[in-house]
Amino acid sequence: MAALTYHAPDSIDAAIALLADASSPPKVMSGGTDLIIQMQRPKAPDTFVVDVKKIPGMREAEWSDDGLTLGPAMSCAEFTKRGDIKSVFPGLVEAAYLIGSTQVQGRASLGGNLCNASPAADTIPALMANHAICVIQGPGGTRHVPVEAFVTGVGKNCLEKGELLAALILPKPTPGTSDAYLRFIPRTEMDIAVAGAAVSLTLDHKGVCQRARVAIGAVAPTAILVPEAEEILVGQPISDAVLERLAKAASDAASPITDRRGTVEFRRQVVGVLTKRAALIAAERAGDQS
Amino acid sequence: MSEAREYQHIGQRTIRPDGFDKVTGKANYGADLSLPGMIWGAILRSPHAHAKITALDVSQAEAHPDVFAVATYQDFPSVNAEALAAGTARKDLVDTAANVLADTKVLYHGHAIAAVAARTEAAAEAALDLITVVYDVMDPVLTIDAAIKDGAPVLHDDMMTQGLAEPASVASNIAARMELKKGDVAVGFADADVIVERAYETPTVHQGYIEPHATTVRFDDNGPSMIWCPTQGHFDVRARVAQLLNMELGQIKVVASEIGGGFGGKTTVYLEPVALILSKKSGRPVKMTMSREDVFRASGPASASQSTVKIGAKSDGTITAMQASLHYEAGAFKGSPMGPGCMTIFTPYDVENMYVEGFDVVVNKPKAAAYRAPGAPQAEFAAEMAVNELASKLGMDPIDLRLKNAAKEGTQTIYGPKLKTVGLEACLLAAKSSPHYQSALKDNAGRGLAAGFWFNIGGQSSVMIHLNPDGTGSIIEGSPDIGGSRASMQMMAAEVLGVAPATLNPIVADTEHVAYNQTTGGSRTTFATGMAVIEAAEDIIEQLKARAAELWNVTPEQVDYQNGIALNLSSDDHLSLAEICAKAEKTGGQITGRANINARGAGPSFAVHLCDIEVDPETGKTDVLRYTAIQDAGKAIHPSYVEGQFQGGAVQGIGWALNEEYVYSADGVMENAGFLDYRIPLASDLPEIETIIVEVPNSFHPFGVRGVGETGIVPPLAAVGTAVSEAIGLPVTSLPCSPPKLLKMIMEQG
Amino acid sequence: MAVVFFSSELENLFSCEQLQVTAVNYRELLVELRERLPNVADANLEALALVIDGEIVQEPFLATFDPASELHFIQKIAAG
Amino acid sequence: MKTHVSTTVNGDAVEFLCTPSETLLHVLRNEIGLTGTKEGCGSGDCGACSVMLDGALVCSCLVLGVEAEGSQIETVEGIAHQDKLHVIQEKFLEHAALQCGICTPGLIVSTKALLEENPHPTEEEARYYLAGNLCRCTGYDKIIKAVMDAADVMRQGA
Repeated sequence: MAALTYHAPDSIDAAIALLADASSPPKVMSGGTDLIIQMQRPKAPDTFVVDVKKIPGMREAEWSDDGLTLGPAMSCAEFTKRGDIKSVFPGLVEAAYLIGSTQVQGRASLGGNLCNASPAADTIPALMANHAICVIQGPGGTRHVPVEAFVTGVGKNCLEKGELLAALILPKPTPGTSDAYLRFIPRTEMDIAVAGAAVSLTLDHKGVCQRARVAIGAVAPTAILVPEAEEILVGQPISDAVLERLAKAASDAASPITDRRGTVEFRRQVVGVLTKRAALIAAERAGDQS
Repeated sequence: MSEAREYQHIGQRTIRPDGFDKVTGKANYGADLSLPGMIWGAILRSPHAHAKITALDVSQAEAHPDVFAVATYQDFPSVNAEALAAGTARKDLVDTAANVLADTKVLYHGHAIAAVAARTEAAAEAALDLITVVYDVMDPVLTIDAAIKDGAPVLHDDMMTQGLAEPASVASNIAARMELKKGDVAVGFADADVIVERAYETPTVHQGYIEPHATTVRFDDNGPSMIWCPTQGHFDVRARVAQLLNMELGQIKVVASEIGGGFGGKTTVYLEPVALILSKKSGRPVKMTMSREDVFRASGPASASQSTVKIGAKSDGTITAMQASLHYEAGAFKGSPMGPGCMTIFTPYDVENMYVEGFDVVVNKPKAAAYRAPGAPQAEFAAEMAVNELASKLGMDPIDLRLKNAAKEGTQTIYGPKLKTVGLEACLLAAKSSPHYQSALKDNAGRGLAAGFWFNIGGQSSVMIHLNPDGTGSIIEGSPDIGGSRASMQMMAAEVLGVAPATLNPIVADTEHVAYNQTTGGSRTTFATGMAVIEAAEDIIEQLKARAAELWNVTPEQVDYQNGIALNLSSDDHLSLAEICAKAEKTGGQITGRANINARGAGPSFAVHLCDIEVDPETGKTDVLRYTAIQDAGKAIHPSYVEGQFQGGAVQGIGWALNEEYVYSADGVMENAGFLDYRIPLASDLPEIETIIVEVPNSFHPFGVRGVGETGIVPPLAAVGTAVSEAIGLPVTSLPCSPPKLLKMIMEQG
Repeated sequence: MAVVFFSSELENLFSCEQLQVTAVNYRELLVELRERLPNVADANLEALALVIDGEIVQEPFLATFDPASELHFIQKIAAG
Repeated sequence: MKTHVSTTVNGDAVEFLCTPSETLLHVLRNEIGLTGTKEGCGSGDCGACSVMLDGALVCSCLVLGVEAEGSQIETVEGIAHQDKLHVIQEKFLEHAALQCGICTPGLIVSTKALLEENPHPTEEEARYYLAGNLCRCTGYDKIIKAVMDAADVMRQGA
């Protein structure tokens, strides 16, 4: 097991300072549910751990006029219990609820799930579908990056040395908007997503789609947006025909691999099925909103 | 003893005597013991699935200041070149040694090569990097097909196939062939109106006990050395370690800790002999534990199998012939449960003509260990799938087809003997009238039914019952309690003695405090150790009568004993067990009852399982909607724990059928060596597991007990497989029924 | 007289499917088989269980049976 | 280099030394000697090491010992009051909800968390909440019956 240096700073600035002049490669820890396992692997490198859970605000979630500002270290357990959030972003809350077991949700955070940048991360597609913005702070000050630009590859993100994810901003959706997230796993719980799909829709009072955003996971090196989704859905009522076209678009957008969890063919097929099913749920919810 | 009897305690649902410690965290399991001055052991494991070890250098590790001892294969004094030449018994020992620490070859990824003991767990792990091994890497053999094809790399260049008509002259990966026959299948198939024939395969699976292997040992030159470990058979651990280290049985004391699941996987040794070598060399107590990854890579598993089955029947459903060919993966060393597979496959059927051949095949995977009814689930999966296909071809109800051909008292089995009274027909009738079988099925769902058989065994058990001066006492037994057996021992002793169960404290003693007991396995404990408990209690009753006779100054013949009370037949005097114990001092000292038996007459247990499964046609995902397990218990001593055995076996079988499998890379590395990707069933995956206890008493047991532990894992594979076949309208031939596999089938069908 | 039935491999080894024996216990049975059959030494019968009228006896050394008994040698059943 | 940590375990003030890489599970078992918390996988997949950390149900194998500084920890050893079992423990025994018992401490801790969070769970809610607690012996049937029965009794008690 790796030798480990542990710090739990009580301010963002202290954290940035630690990260900026870390001796060994620094790792930001919130829930630690991925990090601690990685550090226990044989031959794991020595790690300089900066635990951000003691920094004020890191585990809070507050509404403002431009939406929800979410502390990236808030545990999924706390997050999923927030009725005010669930009523606005039910799909995102579902995604958080699907991460691991109750025990893992007691530790794991949306920020950690995002920074760990697993292709199969459940909350990343849901964050993308909801236009989430990453607030990054570092020695050079603060910058805002959309989630889809934050993740740069398998296990890679755009954080520079000394930077950390300080907050996530979820813009307040317009009336008639809702979301949904579905994933496929062989069992009912505990597994890593074999494929995942998040859909956010805005419907007018006639049920015609005004706005649509679809992101899929575990079918490419990173979660990806389905570009054709908007043109397929916008201006249309949610019909079976439309959903079938959406499913095909999602399958076509996927570039999956075969591994112990699923095959290329299986992932491609199933991500389409999940996308249309998620769209249907999001549409029903949006209908209730408008 | 077929007549129904009234019992005071047997059949009640008492609270298990070991329960309090287990719900409060006080119970001590394999990894829970630490000793003063204890150091930690760690094992270097092979990064290759198949390779010759051309050089092994441990000198740097030995020289490290944190390191107290290093162990390799060379530390097994009993295992050497002469041993190799000394015949099969020795060869088994050599195999055990070479599995515990590799000799000249590593035969699977994760195969142990050397061990280090150091001040801390972390230091021991770190010191492994100081050991250098030079490998000559060979192609791994990962499937039965790859192992038996011409020119396949041979794992053991001295292994000649046993059981051939003509002795083998060249080494191969086929360790043994077995053949069983009854009647003439050629005649039987000629008489058949309908014939089904199909090939099936099952994956490598793991017993999946939640407690990893662990041991704490202390070598002692002056007294017995101590081995603390979770095992199903501490006497067999003692015997194996003694053989490997050339020690006398009396030089080793094995304490069976509480055991966190075994299912057959804790009937052999892995860490214990290595830890004792390290303790001897270092002069300190040594603790070793396996990680979950080690457990998957280097312990268990249960054999993967390939089978072909052919069954012929007349149009009225009379089965005229059953034939099968079975291949089992033994893993790295010979000894898969191919034999019991051949013996059990067709035992639920009374059919004139049968033929089975079996092959034991070595591959570059961990050496297979026993797993609940070893060999039977793989074989009976194939047979029951084929029987269900036959039923649909004949347009017959699968229960009616089985009733028409069901094994019963007097049925000649393919392995020879005729069955005594068995409960298969009773289970089939119970299934037919069950609420589950009567219920309607929902869309996209299928229903599967399958039967299962396991022999059950008796064997040696030794028990003592000590009574205290106040009439309380202790039951000293030697069968590790893997599922609540202490409760049934307590109940059986209480039933015989006519006292409250709670007054008798059952203790699983170490190897010094009770005579030899065979391993807890083969569904023998409640049957055989129970028999010993009953005999020991009867021994006590004789002594109680004699003591009472002394107190009344009459002959023992004038004393009767009923429900805990001795009666003077020549007056109306009576004394309770406690009153007699209180006066034991006057009548010759304290009272101990004994029994050392080799139990005969284990009664086979048949089961029938029912399963409803829904399949999502767009994803291939399965959902178990309803499940019922029906099994003959002979007599249920503690119904809750009997139901628990049915349910546990059923769910392990469901996992085997739906999602569990070892996934290997091309170079022989298991890719899912953890509970994240080796997917055992979760609480949320399952419905209620309904149970029906059938009681057809075993005439050889005083209370009619049959073992129930193993049969329950036999029917689920085909019950689930058939339900899935029905749901998707395509025959399932390969387990597990994983979603990618099912979706492929569904889409190819279009 | 009791009858011993030999299945498959023993049958091949002894070229005999069944045999009437005068023995009334296991020890006599082994002696009688060694006298009357070929290759008994190769069969390692001591390692097998004896089934007496359907009752599996894992360790038959002390086993007795009566003249009407049916006897079978089978593998000892080890199990999980 | 070991770190000094002050924490509270089952209501008692506890101090221990550990290296930053040691998990809370390792500390509980090997430094503090509370072996009721079991290790089944060391990767958060089996739930045998479940404990309450500042009111959250967690796998102690996924928590660093150093993180426990100033925390409140509750383990299986803290659930019964001397010899008086908690209702959940009584129901597990009554319903024979354990066979080998290795998963039981984790399940008792998780069930207590479930019923404190949701006193009226449906059977399905209980099965999903406890999905992270693997049991290989029982098939979960009797565990779920014990949990639902304990919920009833606790509601009447409340």
